[in-house]
Amino acid sequence: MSMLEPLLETFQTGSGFWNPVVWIVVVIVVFLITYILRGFGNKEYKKGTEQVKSFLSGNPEYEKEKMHIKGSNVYWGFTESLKWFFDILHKMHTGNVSDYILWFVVMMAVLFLLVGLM
Amino acid sequence: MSNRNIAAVVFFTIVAVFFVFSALMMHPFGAPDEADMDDGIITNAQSETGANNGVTSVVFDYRGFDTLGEATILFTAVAGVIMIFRRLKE
Amino acid sequence: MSGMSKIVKTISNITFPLITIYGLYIIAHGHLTPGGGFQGGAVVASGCAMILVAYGSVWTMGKIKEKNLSLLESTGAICFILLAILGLGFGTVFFNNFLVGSNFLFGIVPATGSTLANINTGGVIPLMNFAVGIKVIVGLFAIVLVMAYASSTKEGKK
Amino acid sequence: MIFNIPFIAVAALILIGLYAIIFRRNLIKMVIGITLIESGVNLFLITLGYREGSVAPIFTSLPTGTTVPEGMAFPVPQALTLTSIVIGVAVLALMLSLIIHIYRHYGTLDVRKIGGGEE
Amino acid sequence: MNIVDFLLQHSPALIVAIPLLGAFLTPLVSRLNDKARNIFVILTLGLTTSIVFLLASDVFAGNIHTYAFGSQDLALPIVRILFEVDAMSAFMTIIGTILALVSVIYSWAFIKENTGLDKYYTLILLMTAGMFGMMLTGDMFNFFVFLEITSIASCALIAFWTNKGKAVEAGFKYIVISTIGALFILFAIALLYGQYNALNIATLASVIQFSFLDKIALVLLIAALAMKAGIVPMHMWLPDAYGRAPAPVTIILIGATQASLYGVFRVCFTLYGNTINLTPVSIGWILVLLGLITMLLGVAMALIQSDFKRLIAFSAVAEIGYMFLGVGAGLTVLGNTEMMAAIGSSAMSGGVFHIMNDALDVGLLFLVAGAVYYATRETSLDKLGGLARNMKYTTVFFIIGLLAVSGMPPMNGFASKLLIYESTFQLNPILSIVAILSSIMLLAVFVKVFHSAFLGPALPKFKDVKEVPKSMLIAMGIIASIIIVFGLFPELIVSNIVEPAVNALISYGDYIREVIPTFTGGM
Repeated sequence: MSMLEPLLETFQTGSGFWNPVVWIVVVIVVFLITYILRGFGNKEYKKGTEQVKSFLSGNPEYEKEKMHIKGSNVYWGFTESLKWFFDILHKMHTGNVSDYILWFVVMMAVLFLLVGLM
Repeated sequence: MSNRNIAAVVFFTIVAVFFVFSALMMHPFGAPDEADMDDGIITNAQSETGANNGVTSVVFDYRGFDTLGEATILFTAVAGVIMIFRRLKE
Repeated sequence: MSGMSKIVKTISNITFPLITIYGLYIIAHGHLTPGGGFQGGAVVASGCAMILVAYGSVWTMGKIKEKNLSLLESTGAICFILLAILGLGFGTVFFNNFLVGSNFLFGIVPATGSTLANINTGGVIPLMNFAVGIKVIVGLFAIVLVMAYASSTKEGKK
Repeated sequence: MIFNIPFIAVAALILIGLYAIIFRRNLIKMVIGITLIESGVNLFLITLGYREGSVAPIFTSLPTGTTVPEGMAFPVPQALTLTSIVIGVAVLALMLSLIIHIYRHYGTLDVRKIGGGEE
Repeated sequence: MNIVDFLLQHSPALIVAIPLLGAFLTPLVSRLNDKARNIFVILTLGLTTSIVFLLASDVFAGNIHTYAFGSQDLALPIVRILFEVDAMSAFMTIIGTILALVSVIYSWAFIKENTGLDKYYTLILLMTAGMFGMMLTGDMFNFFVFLEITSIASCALIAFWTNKGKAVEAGFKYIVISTIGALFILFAIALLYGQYNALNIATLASVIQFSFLDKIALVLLIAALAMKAGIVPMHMWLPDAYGRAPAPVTIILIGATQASLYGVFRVCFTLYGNTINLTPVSIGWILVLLGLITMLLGVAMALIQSDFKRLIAFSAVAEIGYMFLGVGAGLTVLGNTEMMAAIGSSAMSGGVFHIMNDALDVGLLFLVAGAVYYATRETSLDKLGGLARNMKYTTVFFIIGLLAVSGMPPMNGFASKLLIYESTFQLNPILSIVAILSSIMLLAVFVKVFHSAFLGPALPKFKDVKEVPKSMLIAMGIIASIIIVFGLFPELIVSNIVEPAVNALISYGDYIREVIPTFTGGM
């Protein structure tokens, strides 16, 4: 046990603490409680009936390719609402080497003005 | 003249001003302020390394590890060029 | 790139040995006169590049494969780093000039101040000069050869 | 300050190189700009090593009346310059071979035409 | 003398010399056959790793190693090249060696059906040696030389797949960026040399005056090294390079980037440690602001990427912001003892701990992306889908990396980010708010990847996708196990490895006094 002592120490972060082992124990306990509660319910699900089929509000089911949401469609609303911001970012990222060097020069100039003049 | 070039000219000018100022603030040409390291090298080069050429004694003895790195850089460049022009599997 | 006219080939045949001897002289006297492994190696490599330009890269590639060149170059590099490690073995630390003082090989310590040139000085420095010389000759020539051959052949062009 | 003409030349070389990199569109010209910056830095190193009326730090039959060490130029900056020259050669070889490949793939050397479509 | 003491005494040089010798020997060894070459490379790096851990175990015990090349005496003025290893260097070296070893193990199967493999492994070893040299050296010009070695080897490796135009172009961008950065670093070194006639970091730090030229040199060093470290707005080379390079190369590139980051910290804390806070505009606050911008823009760009590896690369940019935030917050209070004890030390231990966590997490994600590419020859998230059915182990590793990189408990990312949040909150609440926000967005980004690449219906075109070969699974498993161990026992790691590194950065006086015994100052 003395060898395990340092492993179980609580991680003091200066103004708070964090102990992963205790955290994992708590998570397991909560999971068990939920599982027990889940056991109280009675089972309604039957195989081989209409319940199994997916119900798209009466529409026919598409094939696999169409059903899968593509990567660039995820968060569509978020990117659409912040379009102005992302347009600026797109304008920033020209895949042009001399623009990269220009950003470096801009950085140097700003730092010169901030540090050199003082 | 596009926006990009106008901004580029502005910031480039700032950098240029600072570079020229730092060139003016350097010690006068030919009169360095500090010389202790190089004087020590020049004084001890012959007795320590046995080479009459001070530069070679610095290159291969005092800063020999830099020379190893430099040879390594040449090796790296050769390896990189040969690898870039290798015959790809069809 | 194909070979050049016969005049160029003849002239480069005549001048190539002279350039090589001059470069080897610079390498060998690196610890006494201005110069050293890199400078002399660059001179010899420029002579090899002249041969390459005169005879064309395809002909040269037929004579020398770049695989052998890279092997020779890694041999030079291994010699250099082994000299450094021998400093650890015979002396105290890496890059220790363990030959100075031992009057064995290049081991004579010259008198301080203005002295006459004595080739038998410098410790490991002349050996390192030779190793670096081989490395630079082969390395620069390999770079020039491979780039010339690649830009002369049509393979890969869109 | 008339004594600092070499340092001003260094600054001018570096700035010309930066200008070529930022405003030129041909890849070869950008590489030329990089080599200009590099030669500016090498010139700076060499000028740092100079002492008024000094000779090269080589003891083989010195000119008479040379004071050691005050009468000799710094050896270290020359060694550093040698290193940085060799480094420049290596970088130049690699950049040019990459440019050959870029030309094979894109058929152009215009910096705006390659690397489009990087979001 | 016994062999361990001998190795320990010469370890700073051996750590660089062994990979170099291995790199020079690789063309000869690869004449035999491929298996012999792979085993030789792995053995070389394994030997290096053991020496690194030997050195680190001694350095973390509290003594600084110095190694002078050519002669043992440290007569002033320092004319020889000096290696100086304190806890921060040892910490970075551990990261580098883990990444290099894992990368070589991963390469065995990943890179097998390509030509030019002897040159590939040679360049890998050279890159590793350059990385170690950058981390261990105590000499400014030597740092520049190793920086160039690393850059040249990396750019040749980024352009490894020369049949793809994008890869060659990314390699060209990287070499241009790194060459210009290195040239301005050399210019700054020359400025310092011309003033003080010294190249040794400790010697320079003991005599530095913070004159106008020193400010110019400081700005040049910080700007160039920050560009090499991928700080917004100079980060644009990073997604190209990370995204186009082969996956094993990418995770060594992470190590090279963090070596430049280490250069920034070394310059700010050690070289200018005495005088950094004499400016009215605090350098620390500049670093903190750069870190905030880096976090926000990196994660925002990652959100809209549709290419797997570019997305991870942008999140790597965001991760670098955390390190700048943590260490910059420490730099703002450098020299102020009670503030440092209250805020700075924990913030810096968060930032320094996050260096290692970022290397592990992002490295694991890149390895997973490489595995997906190996199995499906596809990196676009619009075409991937339903891979969790065929690639179970890879999916598990991706989940571990996802939780770790987005700072979810109980992974290691959470511990370091918690340190950063709490300490920067006392400095200024906005800092920690932005940090938490970008961490949440990182989770969103990787949930998107998880959904679109691994979940979803089984696509017909990926019907016969197999699990990746063993060596790649082993490589991913090593990093994943390290992540879990670090996550479960953070106190152990922080108190044994991170705290010494942070103290080495804070108490720069010891670093200088190791070489200049008469130096007074520092904590």
